[in-house]
Amino acid sequence: MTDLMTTMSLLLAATTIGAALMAIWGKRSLPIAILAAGLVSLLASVQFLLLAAPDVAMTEAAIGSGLTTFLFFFVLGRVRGGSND
Amino acid sequence: MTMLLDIIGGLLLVAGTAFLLFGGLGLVRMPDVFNRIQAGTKATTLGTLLTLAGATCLQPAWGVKLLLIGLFLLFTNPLSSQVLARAAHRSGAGKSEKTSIDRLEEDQRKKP
Amino acid sequence: MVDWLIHLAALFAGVAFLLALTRFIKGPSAADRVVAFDVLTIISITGIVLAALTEGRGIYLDVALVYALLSFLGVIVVARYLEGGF
Amino acid sequence: MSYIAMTTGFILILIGFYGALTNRNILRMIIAFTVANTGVNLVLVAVGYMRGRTAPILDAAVPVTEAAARIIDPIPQALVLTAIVIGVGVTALMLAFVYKLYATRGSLDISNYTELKW
Repeated sequence: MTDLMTTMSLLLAATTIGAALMAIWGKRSLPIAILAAGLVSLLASVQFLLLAAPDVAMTEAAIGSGLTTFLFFFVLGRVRGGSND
Repeated sequence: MTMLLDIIGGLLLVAGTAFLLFGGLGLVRMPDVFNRIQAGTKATTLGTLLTLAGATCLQPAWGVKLLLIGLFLLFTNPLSSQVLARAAHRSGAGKSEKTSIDRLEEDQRKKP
Repeated sequence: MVDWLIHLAALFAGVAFLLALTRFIKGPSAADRVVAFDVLTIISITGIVLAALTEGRGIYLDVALVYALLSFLGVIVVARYLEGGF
Repeated sequence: MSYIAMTTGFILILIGFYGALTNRNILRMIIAFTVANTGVNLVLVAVGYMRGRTAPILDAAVPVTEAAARIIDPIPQALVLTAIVIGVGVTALMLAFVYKLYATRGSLDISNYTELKW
């Protein structure tokens, strides 16, 4: 039983690090970096659930992945000229 | 009786995740954005609903919550796929060369 | 028997996760990545249901409920940005 | 299993600081700070995990009489719950500053803002 959880945790850890590298890599465009940061938050939320913290997972999914992505895209839509500085 | 229900639930789980696998395969293999939306949303919606049905067979006490999750998915997932397809069409996403009919573009050209 | 079936289901979900992640990494446009993000959220819902079945705690399903609402919100926001809204 | 999450958290913190130090665009720096924030939360929750125990929520699966032997410590989770909300507040403040800077100067490059250097 715990083998399944450990395997899921390893897969999530590798994917989280890959998405974080994609979020800070300067070559890609800015909306893709914001989506990758949202993916980091989403996968960290599943990791919180596997660490037996469902309340933290709920808050991270709603605020870290939903509200932060919304705020970033809201600001990015208003600074449309300077996004490739 | 409960043994039979367990086996039916497990088979439903495997069938649902097999549909998820086919959705992921279509997401990789399809040629352009609209076909990817088609493959990635419809197959995964059916797969998740089958998985929730299998979980209901395995644990009947959780039926109400699983039914609520299924209802939310059934309402929101086609809506989000339609909004995304419209946004991709308006932002000028590239179509595959096998696409021959585009009714939305014909309508927009008819009444500018 | 049922444990074996749950492990097989987790294997299928993991392979689907890796396929969707491939599309997220190499998708040419932003819309491809949004589709892959949506599919990753839905596969995560399946993973949460499997984790709840393994642990035997019904409280984990509330997180799946939040996810089902959240994928909708994220896709709507990014679609509004791609259309040139805000 | 908690060591996997703890290692992931530390690597996320390092990646976030590297991105915040090497990028020139202000929005990319804020994205990197968000990644580092998630890493700190992951490390804090992984510190509080105990092997073989379950979530600290009392329901039919965990009765009250045997709760103390079966649930993990809820204090780090409560701390992280506060940290997530404060993190989104800080992120919103930084984004508001970005909006005002772009409205006054018309650029997002950090090397154009040199008033505080001497």
